[in-house]
Amino acid sequence: MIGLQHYMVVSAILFVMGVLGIFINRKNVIIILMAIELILLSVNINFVAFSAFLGDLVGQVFSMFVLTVAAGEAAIGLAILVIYFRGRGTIAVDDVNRMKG
Amino acid sequence: MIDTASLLAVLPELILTAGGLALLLTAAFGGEGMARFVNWLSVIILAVAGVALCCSLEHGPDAFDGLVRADAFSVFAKALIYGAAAAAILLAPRFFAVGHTIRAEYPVLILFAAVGMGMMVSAGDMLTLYVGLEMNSLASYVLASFMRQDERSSEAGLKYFVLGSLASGILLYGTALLYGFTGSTAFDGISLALSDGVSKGELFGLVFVLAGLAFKISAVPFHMWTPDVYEGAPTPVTTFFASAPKVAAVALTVRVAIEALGPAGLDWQQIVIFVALASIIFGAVAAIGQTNIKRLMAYSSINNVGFALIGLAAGTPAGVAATMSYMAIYVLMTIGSFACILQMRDAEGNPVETIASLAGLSQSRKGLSAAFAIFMFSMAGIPPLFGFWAKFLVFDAAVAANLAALAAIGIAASVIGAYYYLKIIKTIYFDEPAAAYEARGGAVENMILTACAVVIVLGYLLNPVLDKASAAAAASLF
Amino acid sequence: MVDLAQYLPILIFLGIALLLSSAFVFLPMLVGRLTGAHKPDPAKLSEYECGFPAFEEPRSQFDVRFYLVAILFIIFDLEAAFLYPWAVSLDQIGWTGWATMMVFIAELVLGLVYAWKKGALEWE
Amino acid sequence: MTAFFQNLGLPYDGAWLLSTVIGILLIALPLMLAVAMIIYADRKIWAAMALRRGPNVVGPFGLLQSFADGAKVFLQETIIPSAANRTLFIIAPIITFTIALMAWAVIPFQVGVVLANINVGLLYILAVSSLGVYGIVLAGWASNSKYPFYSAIRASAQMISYEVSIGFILITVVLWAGSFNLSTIVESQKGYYGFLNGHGFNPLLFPMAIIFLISAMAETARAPFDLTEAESELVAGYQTEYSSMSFALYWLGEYANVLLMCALNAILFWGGYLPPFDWAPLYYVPGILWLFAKILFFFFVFSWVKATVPRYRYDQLMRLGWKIFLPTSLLFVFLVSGFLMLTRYGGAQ
Amino acid sequence: MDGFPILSLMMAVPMAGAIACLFAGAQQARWIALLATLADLVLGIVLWINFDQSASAPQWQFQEYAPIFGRFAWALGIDGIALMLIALTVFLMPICIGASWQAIEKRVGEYMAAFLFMEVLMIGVFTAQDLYLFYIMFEAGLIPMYLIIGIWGGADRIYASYKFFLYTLLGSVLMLIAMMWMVHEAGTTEIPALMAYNFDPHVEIWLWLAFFASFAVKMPMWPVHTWLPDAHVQAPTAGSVILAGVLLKMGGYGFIRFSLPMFPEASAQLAPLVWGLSMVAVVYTSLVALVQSDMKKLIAYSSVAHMAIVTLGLFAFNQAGLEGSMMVMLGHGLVSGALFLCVGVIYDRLHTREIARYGGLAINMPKYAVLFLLFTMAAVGLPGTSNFVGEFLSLMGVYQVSTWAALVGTSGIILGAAYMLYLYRRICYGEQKNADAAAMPDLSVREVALLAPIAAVVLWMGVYPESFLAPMRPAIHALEARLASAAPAGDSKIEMGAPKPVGEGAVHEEVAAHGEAH
Repeated sequence: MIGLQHYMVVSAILFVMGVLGIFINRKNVIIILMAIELILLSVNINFVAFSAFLGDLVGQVFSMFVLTVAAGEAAIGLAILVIYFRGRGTIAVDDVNRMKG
Repeated sequence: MIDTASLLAVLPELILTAGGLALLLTAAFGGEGMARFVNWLSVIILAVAGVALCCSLEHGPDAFDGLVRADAFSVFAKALIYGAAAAAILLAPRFFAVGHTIRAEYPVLILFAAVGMGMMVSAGDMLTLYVGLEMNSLASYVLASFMRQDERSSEAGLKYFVLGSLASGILLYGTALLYGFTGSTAFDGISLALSDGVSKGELFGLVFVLAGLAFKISAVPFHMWTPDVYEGAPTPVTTFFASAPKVAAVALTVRVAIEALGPAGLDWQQIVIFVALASIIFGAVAAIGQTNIKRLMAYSSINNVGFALIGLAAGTPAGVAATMSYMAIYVLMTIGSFACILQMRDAEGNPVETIASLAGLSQSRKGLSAAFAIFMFSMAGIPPLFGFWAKFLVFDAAVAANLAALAAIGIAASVIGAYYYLKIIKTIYFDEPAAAYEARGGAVENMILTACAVVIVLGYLLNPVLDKASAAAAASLF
Repeated sequence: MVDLAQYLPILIFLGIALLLSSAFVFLPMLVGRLTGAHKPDPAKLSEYECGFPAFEEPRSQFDVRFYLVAILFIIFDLEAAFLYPWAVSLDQIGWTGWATMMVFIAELVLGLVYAWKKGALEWE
Repeated sequence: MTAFFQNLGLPYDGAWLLSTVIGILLIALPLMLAVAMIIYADRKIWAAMALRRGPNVVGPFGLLQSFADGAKVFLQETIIPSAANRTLFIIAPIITFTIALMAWAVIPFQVGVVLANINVGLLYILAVSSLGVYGIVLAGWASNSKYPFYSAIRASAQMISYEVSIGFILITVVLWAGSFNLSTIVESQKGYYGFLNGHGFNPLLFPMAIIFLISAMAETARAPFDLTEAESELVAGYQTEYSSMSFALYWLGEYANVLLMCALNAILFWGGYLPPFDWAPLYYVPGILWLFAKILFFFFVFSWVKATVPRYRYDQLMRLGWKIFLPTSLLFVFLVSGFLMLTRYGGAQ
Repeated sequence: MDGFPILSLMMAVPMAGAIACLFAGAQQARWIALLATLADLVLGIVLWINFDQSASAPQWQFQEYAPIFGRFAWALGIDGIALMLIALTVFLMPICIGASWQAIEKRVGEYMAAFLFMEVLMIGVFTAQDLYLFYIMFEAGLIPMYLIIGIWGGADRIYASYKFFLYTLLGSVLMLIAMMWMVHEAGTTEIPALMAYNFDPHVEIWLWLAFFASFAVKMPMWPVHTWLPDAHVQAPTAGSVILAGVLLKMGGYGFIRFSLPMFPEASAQLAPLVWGLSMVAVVYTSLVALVQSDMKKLIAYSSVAHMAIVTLGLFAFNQAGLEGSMMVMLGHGLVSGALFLCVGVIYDRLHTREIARYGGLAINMPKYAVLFLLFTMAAVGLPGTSNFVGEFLSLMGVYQVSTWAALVGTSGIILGAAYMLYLYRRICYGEQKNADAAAMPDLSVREVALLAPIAAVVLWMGVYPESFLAPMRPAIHALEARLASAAPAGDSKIEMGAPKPVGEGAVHEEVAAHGEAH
């Protein structure tokens, strides 16, 4: 039977993948956006799993809010990415370096 | 349940939201011509919301079944936030006028961010915390990239967005773990569950939550976004970032640490101490080599957050009061400093940002230089300026909580910080004039700057009031 | 707790559908090779164009308005996500619940009005 | 059916599995057959409206035309353009077709006859049909060719634009039915004014039914909203680079989706497997026939519109979706919920 | 004088002058500054006259108290020690203003404002009765001094200003932590109360070290003295005067007011450390002074040596040592200030401080040579001058405790004589090898007016030191009584010639004990 641990492990793996996706990825900012979504997804898995195992609805409500905010975040992220692209003509991660110090 | 008392308790947020939406429509229908009008209206709305804080306090402390707290603590923080937000709005038009990028959305976004910050500081539940945090963050991401044509601005927005989202993710992950192991997202519930020992899972959750919060307050080692964002964002936005959200995030951290994680105090105290010292030392050392003043202010803010956290590390009511007082004084200094920075313009009136361009400012702009010097000395914590008192309070709290060693290290590190503030004063006063400077500053900027400078110089007379207010704020957490 | 067994047929369906569609894709390939219909040449394998090689990178920049649509979609689709649970529990949450959701919708309508006024919905 | 196999001596699990698989095949295979037939019907209707004959060579009245076409593409060479992103290029049609099939898992054909009677059936359909965009975008992207790419972008923008208003329309229905379960929704349509079966007869929901019908056309990129393959501009849309059965899968998927939309129209607004009139004798006719009849009727409407209405411009399409349908459906969410609060739930307070 | 806030007034007058100077033109600013400092000098004289020197007088006089700052109060009050240092301050200030009259040409208003602000803070330091108020005044002095060195200083002013600022700041922040601890422990911020409080001996050591860090830098003691030569060399003349004359005394004042009475045990335990450092300083800095080619640097090193004598005397824990140290501080304040003025006089003429560039000035500047000689002699400690009294008393105090230390201290004085006389010889005597130097005019009236009063006071102090010792005596007695329990035994085995206790000694002690209870 699939227990709470399994969900937690999956969630942890996704979370780590997301974080690594942000830091290791040197190619494309879009991938970073996806990595962020991955992190939020892992959080949602946790919330829903805990919610189910605790028999408490709060976790699911929370995950609804997370979903919504994630969408808003994605929208704004995309918008910023678009204006960035229009200015610089590239979305390679290595090129995001106008400022140093 | 939704009842009238709850609604009255969040009256400031309601006013800000309604006002923000109304102004958004005004901006949409009125076009660019309305920008200045909207600017002033939004300041008025902030003022009205500020007045409504009294009403909020009356109907607190709990609203919406504990999801929202309208206690003295939140009122204190909100007063600061609204003030800082108003200043950031007032300082903007003259800056944006240069590039003809003045738009009515700017004050509206700040209003929405203020709503988010209000929710943050009066959160009584991880859910409200998260929603408030994101509301503030989303508005902030847009603000950072507000000058669309400017490459640095959009890059700042992008960086802020990516790392801010990562921070939210980490915070959320911690929240989820805390929820799983304590069975609650309410601060009370978490606190209750933690009071009979801290399990490993809870500890993990706690660490993640604190890491996420550290991101938001830009404390070392989660500070890396700050310099780039501060440098790239338009200067009025940087003013805003350095003041209001800082207060909100610090207040939020304090509330979470005390209200939700209070029973695990011994566990987080070490983390907070480490983060505080690291921030102080790193912020000071990294600031030394900077040539861009906004970047310097970024490191300065990292440094200052470290000091503010020392109050939290004490974990006592006095410590919390000190942290809040620190933030109040810090906001004054920051806004004053940025009011000065916003006046840094070459002879053609274009904004300049290098520290070198300040050279010999004292010979052409006496008043501005004096104000600049006052803020810098104050930031460095040199008495008799008010900035000293801020540091004094947090270290005093630390000493009272038997953290004298921490206080000693922290205060010794503050001397490193003094070095780069001195560098600015040196450039202004000791160096020979380099380039011509714009002859006069804006009236609004001068007004804000003068007001801040007067308070910084005469601040000690406010001590009784400040002490009382921050003590009341702190008392409401314990 | 929802009985996940209800969803088992869907899982099986997914398997069968995948099998079926994969078969549809891969079988003709096999058949093509067997019958000798499989005779690729460079011209055949080049991308479709009007008789001459493409001038530009096919995945070149496209109109930013598509992004706008995407962003608006995300927002409104999520609004709907909140409406679903609300719609089925309207009998329990009373006027307060109804009014709350109406305020929420009103705020989003304001957003729509703003986007409309700002020209985000204009295609020309 | 499980019981039947159990009687044959199978253990419960095995019996259940077998019956489920058979159920699935009973949906999937006739569906494919139906798709083949309605492609033929589509062409026939279209031809009739244009006073042409349509397919009439293969088989009696050209009935086997679709099968002949199928056989042809099956034997064709599969071309994968050298510039294409190979894996994605192959996966894209698989996704499209799989998804087109899967939505049918929750459609109730008759009282109690549904493969998976889940309580969020409508949400399931919404979710699965949203995934349809992937197949198209991947096709456009993987082709690495100009026309498919533009078409895919256009198609996805179009689909998501109409999905928004569809979402709100569904909410009005859900509000009225108080459930996401499609069977419950169907049952809730009984007895309007004592003798009519169908939300469409409700004055508050009738406009929604119309908008849903139009949105369904846009969602499936049927004429007059077939801008994704506007031949004069985009050749054959996102399928330009496809050939052989991969190409056919898009066609199959598209028509399966059209049928699904027709079925949804019938189920959500016009009583599904219920007879149109709440009159006892009509219930002797099996529900599945009522449903099929309704589906066929709506398919006829689809073909009719395709044959008679000129194609929209892209800006008109977007304007219709965002500026007319979205506000209208939002307004109706307000009206319907308000009306229900006043009449049905208001007293509960 | 009862109830009249003369101390606040003494701070308000220069404060008002400072603000006025900021907005005034150059010439106006000079006059405003001069008038303000003279007014303060008059107030200082009034203060001294009204100071109750009788045996039965309370230790703390002119007390003012206004709890307007929340955690701490505007609490002022003076004893004899503070009175003397205030007198020194108000006396030197008009002279500083006069010395800058022509030397400063750019940003005169700001310069004068900085000096007047400085005066406010110096008076504040010596009058503060509240621990935190003291700290604020003590630290705030950094700001005007930093600006004075940095804006109006010499070529290498920026480095010097940084060094001055950061050294002193680092020293004093640790003291702040100690102060916080003390306040939490004792529950009061009032200095008189804290002076009577007995801290836990284990903690006392740490507190003492924290205070030591601050005062040792300020003093400055070897090896943290290195900021001083730089600061002196780069500062404008008046800046050097005020630095040597008053600011350095803050360190000594700190030892007397805080380290010794608040932590007597720790002071006794760590006295060997102080002594060791002081003995090294006396010899080492004197030797360094001997080889300087820069006049200001030479005098700066001599200051370090003199301050080492002060610390030696302070940590002798007896009346002679304490009184001597105070006298050295006062004397050195006057003399080193005067010496810097003398350097300033010729620097204004030739714009160099290279000793080698001068010579034979006695020929063309006889008045200058006379005054310079007087101050040189005073610096050497010739009997009849101020420094003799102080050095003699403090070495006597030291001798009671350690003959070896006295020996080293005395050798320092001999070395002092060497480098001062060597300096004087090189500048005033010998042949006039440099035409520019030979062409320099003698002292102007203004310069005479600056130097003459100092000369008068130096002589007065040397001839009749009792007028300076008398006001301080009750405070010194009280301090000695406080230290009595911790005082070291001493190795000098004095049988005869021990300083005869002043007639009313016993009464003094009683009064002092009584005074402490305040």
